[in-house]
Amino acid sequence: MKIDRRSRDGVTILEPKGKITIGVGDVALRDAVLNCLQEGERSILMNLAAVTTIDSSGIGELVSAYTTVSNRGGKLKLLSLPPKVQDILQITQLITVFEVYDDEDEAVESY
Amino acid sequence: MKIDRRSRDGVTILEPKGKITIGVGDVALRDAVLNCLQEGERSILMNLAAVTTIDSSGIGELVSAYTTVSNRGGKLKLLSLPPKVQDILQITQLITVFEVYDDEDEAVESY
Amino acid sequence: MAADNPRVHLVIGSEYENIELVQIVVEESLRKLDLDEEAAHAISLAVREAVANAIKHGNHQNPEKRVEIDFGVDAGEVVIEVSDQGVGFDPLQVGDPRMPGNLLRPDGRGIFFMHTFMDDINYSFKPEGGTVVTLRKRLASAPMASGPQKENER
Amino acid sequence: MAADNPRVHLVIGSEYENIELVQIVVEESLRKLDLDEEAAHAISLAVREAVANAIKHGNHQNPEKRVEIDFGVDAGEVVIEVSDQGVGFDPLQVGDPRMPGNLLRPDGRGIFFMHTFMDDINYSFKPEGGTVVTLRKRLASAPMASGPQKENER
Ligand SMILES: Nc1ncnc2c1ncn2[C@@H]1O[C@H](COP(=O)(O)OP(=O)(O)O)[C@@H](O)[C@H]1O
Ligand SMILES: Nc1ncnc2c1ncn2[C@@H]1O[C@H](COP(=O)(O)OP(=O)(O)O)[C@@H](O)[C@H]1O
Repeated sequence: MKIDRRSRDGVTILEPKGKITIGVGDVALRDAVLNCLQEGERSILMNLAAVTTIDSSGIGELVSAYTTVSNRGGKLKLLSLPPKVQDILQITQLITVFEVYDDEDEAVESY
Repeated sequence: MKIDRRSRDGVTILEPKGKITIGVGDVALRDAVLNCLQEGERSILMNLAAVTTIDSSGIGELVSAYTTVSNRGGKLKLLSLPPKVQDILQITQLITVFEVYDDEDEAVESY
Repeated sequence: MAADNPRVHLVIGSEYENIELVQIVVEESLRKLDLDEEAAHAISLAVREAVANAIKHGNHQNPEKRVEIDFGVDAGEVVIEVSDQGVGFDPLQVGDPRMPGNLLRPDGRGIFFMHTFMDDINYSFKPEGGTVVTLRKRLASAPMASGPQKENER
Repeated sequence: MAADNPRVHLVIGSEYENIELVQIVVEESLRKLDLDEEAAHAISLAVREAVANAIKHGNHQNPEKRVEIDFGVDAGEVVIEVSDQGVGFDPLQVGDPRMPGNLLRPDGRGIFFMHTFMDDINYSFKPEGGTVVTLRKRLASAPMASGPQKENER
């Protein structure tokens, strides 16, 4: 697991690559989001395009990240869900919680 | 395991790809050589460039093929040994048994 | 246990990194069964959850404690058993993670994943302690459990 | 058995195709140890030979009979045990495949491969029948067996 980070028009875009799973990816994801918050970022866009596997812990981390960012007055949104991640968010009904975009421009403008 | 076969100036070139190991590659190799002999071919060049793993059964099949072809008045020679196969032929002292070439032109002309 | 094919059995210490090992064994074992990619991924994810629970809740990540994974095909079903050395729990106490009160919880989706991705999951508890979860999925080509089962001969 | 790390244990039926499964478990387990590619390949080949012998000579390819592979790191050595349910044999009767009379034989190179690729191999035989071959290879960074072994504390 590796998480790239870049900024665009005041939005921090996080791009995890690989597996977001228990013991590895989940911790990295949490750290990345906490770092953003500590640096004062409040508009966070998580691009999931390069995520190959996500387990229930990974999904749990996404939810935690969402609530943590919201509690600090920010907004975590999702970009480019791979079909398997999309399915899982559907099944868990978390799709109703997250704001999801397919297009980065659109996502960035939405903040 | 997959074995390509082609002819050049009366020499049959066999090109096994992948693993020559017990239960899989070893049998395929034996069949390929027996087919050549049945069709009357006596000059057989085994190009090992694309062999990724060879075990003691695979080495045994090479030796069997060598003796079978010799007994029918033919000649089995080897071409393009990957370093790991080279090492194993060295260690087993079979390198003294086989005629080995690095260059296909040279190998074909040698028959 | 009745089995058409010999089973594969794997024992690991209770460390999350060993989940990858289980994963590749399951994936390699499934490869021979000619399942479609989606079914294979579903099984693989369910096993991941079962092993994660065994490591986390069963064995509390004590690397000395063992998680055992038993993999086989039985009467046209993939059957995987995951067992730990924990004290067990009451599966009836586990809530539905889709309930409004649970939706934003960071945990509580593992067993739900197993249910979703498999045809059947079953918990049992060893007398000496330890949870066993049995995961089943029918091979697409296999008849339903109630139908004629020509493979089911012993 | 004394071990620095928890061991991985794998049980398979006696079919050659299961050698691939053993292979990937060994390779995944080695990956964590940061061995160089050559050492990893050597171990992997030696295990392949041990398992092939267990399936062929030990269990006569009876898929009901089990081959067990135990993998671990012990005092700076990779230690792999492969056991079968056969009747054993006398390792002293096995000749050197490099002898002129053996050089053109199609078989008899498996144990020689294990010797060549590992630092040490040892045969033992279970009282109830069955061969156990123990393969050892020192990790490059580890001290020799006779040197100070700070990891070897128990
Ligand atoms: N193998 C196990 N041993 C003991 N308790 C378990 C086991 N598996 C699950 N549980 C219990 O069931 C609860 C729900 O599990 P699960 O749905 O996987 O969600 P999570 O693991 O995120 O809590 C766990 O919190 C735990 O209390
Ligand atoms: N696990 C085993 N059980 C019984 N006999 C064995 C076992 N391993 C090796 N042997 C005996 O030792 C001989 C030499 O083995 P090996 O060097 O691996 O060569 P090969 O397997 O090609 O014969 C075998 O032919 C067999 O008789």
